[in-house]
Amino acid sequence: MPYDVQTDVFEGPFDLLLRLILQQEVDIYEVSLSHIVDAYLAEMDRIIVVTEGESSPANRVNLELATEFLLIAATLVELKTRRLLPDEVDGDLDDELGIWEERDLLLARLLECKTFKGAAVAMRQLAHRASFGYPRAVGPDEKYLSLAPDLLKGLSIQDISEAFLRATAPKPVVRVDLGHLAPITASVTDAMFELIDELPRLGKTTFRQLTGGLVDRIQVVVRFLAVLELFKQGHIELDQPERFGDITLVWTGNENELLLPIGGVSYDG
Amino acid sequence: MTAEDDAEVFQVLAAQLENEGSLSTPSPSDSELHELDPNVVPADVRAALEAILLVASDPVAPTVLAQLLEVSVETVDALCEYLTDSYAQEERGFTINRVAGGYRYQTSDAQAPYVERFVLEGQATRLSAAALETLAIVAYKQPVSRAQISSIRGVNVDSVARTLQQRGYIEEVGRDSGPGNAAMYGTTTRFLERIGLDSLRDLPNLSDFVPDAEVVETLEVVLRGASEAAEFRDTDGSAPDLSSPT
Amino acid sequence: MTAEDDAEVFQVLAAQLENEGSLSTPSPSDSELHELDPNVVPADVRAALEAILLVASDPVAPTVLAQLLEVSVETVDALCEYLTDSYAQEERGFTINRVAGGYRYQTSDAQAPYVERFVLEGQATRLSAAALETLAIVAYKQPVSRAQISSIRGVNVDSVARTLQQRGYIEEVGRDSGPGNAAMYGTTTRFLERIGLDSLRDLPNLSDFVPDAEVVETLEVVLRGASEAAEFRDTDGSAPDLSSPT
Repeated sequence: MPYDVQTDVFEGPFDLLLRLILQQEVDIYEVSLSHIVDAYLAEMDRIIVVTEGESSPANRVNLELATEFLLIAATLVELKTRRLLPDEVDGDLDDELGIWEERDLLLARLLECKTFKGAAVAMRQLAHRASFGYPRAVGPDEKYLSLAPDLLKGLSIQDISEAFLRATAPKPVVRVDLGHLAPITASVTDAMFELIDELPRLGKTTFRQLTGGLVDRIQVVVRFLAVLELFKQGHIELDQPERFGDITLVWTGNENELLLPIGGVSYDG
Repeated sequence: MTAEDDAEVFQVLAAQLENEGSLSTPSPSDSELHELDPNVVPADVRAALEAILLVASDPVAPTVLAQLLEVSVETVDALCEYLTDSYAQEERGFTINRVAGGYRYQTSDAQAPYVERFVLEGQATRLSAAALETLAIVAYKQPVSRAQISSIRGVNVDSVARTLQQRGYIEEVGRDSGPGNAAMYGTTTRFLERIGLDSLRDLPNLSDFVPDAEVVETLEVVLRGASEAAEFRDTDGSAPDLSSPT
Repeated sequence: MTAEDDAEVFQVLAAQLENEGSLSTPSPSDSELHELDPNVVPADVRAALEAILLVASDPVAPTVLAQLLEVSVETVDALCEYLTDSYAQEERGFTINRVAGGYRYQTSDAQAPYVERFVLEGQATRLSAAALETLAIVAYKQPVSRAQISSIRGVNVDSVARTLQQRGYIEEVGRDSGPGNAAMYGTTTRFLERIGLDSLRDLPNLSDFVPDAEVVETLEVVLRGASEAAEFRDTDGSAPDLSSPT
């Protein structure tokens, strides 16, 4: 059965972020990192409380929300800490621009999110107003029934069987789609765990060596994505001295650290 | 409309008033000349009766109406009679009829030609793909609830099922004994007649049905690509959600 | 009440009718008195319209009504408006509403409490905040993929999209031509009926919901805030205290 994700607290990390920011109706000097972190942690506690009281589907969803929310929280904290670090950014204009870009992107997303929140409120009002009028959907009296065009005209018993098979059979388009997507999505995570298992022992290696034994191109692609993800999370160093040359990987992370293998990666079409 | 017409209407009303004493409107500010005695039946009860009958797909028993409106069965009967009279007087396109132990709205006989034209020309003449699939599911899985059909088809089937029911191809054959007492549907004899079957047993056995090459190929692709997805489907009957790698 | 009283009422009405050409004031009203000009629209056309709408199970497009009644679309519109007004004046339990591209009978708002008691199934389930936001995004941005909706809402929307599809408010309207051939979603007629709009053009302007300058500024300030705060602290010479304002 379908279920609706709904907690009293919030409907998503953007909600929370928006609310936290907009509640800070103070001058900018009072905006403190620790306040935001504290507020986030308080919300986390509340999520966990909600989770404990719920049945399993809600559990999963709350975990999803919590994870996404962590991502936003991390983004914000990252933004702020990087700005607080003394002068390191001065040297690198690219980094500086990167931060600006990141911030503008976040701002744009927050504004878009807020816009649709407003539209949703208007939609609720419309739906509420419309909910008082119950439509008549009774149709003609039975005496007119014989007049109605026979909708089954020209249909055979076979048509009915085929329609039943169509209705109950897997929907071809969707299935083919997922068939292609499933190995990719499942394997990036797997590939990351394989690499986390393998890399600390190897210390330094090349991408060619890592993929030497692989047959399917898709497996190579998946490994490559896993490598990028590990790089993004700061567990490995990458170097490619010349174009199309070997890519060297150096493990710099701590294998005891628990990784979040998704890091916002979604390959959903 | 002219003042003369109004005068005529008034003459009728005045005559009725004298003869029957039923126009008990106490003052000109009252909104209705044809009102039941407002001391007995408030206007909103009359409106509520109209509203309930409007949405009812089957005749509503006077006892049910009496309960909903919190008035006596006699009042319900009087109210329906009053409404029928007033609709006739106002030359409305509809009337309230007492059939099969209950009241329901029906089109007035005078409008039959228009209704016939609408039934003939104003509606779809072919079953939509969605309706055909729904009909097929009812045929093979009856008795089956709308929720069950929805879960097979993955979309809401309420309006499609309503159309099929109105056209007399499916009907309510019982109620689910579980919570909610969902209506269970089956196909009608009309369906059997129109499709040319003697009985439901004559529906082709699906295991005999050999899918054509295209279907087989599609299935193969599917089975190769998403064997895990198939497991998932089996457990909850819905499309697999593989969009995020968690 | 006597016939003399009625006669008096009639005199008032007749005078008003002559002076103003219509009986629009909340004066003693008889439905027969408020009639469209019978030379323009015969009473039987009005009744025919009522009859057709009564048997229709979905909103009927004005063009279809015009064709069946052999009048112009404008006349159909005027007639429906007139009927809506007169039903309201007569405090009927029903009204004619324009929704999802056509006209339909529905119960009047005031009767909702009674109808709710009667209608057990088919009641519109409340839409969650998540569902409404997703619906809003689909309504304004259609065709739109689930990934696009997710990116706006900042959360995975797969389950809520599936629910909306099951309820028949959104549907797949095509496939993205890009890699992955993502399903693209749009809203349905059922959605329009649910929110009581005639067409998507009647949605409020999205620009009405763009946060005002004050909000934008607050957001900007907060996102930028830390750096300026840091500068401020630097000039202050003291160690940055992150937990309280300087």
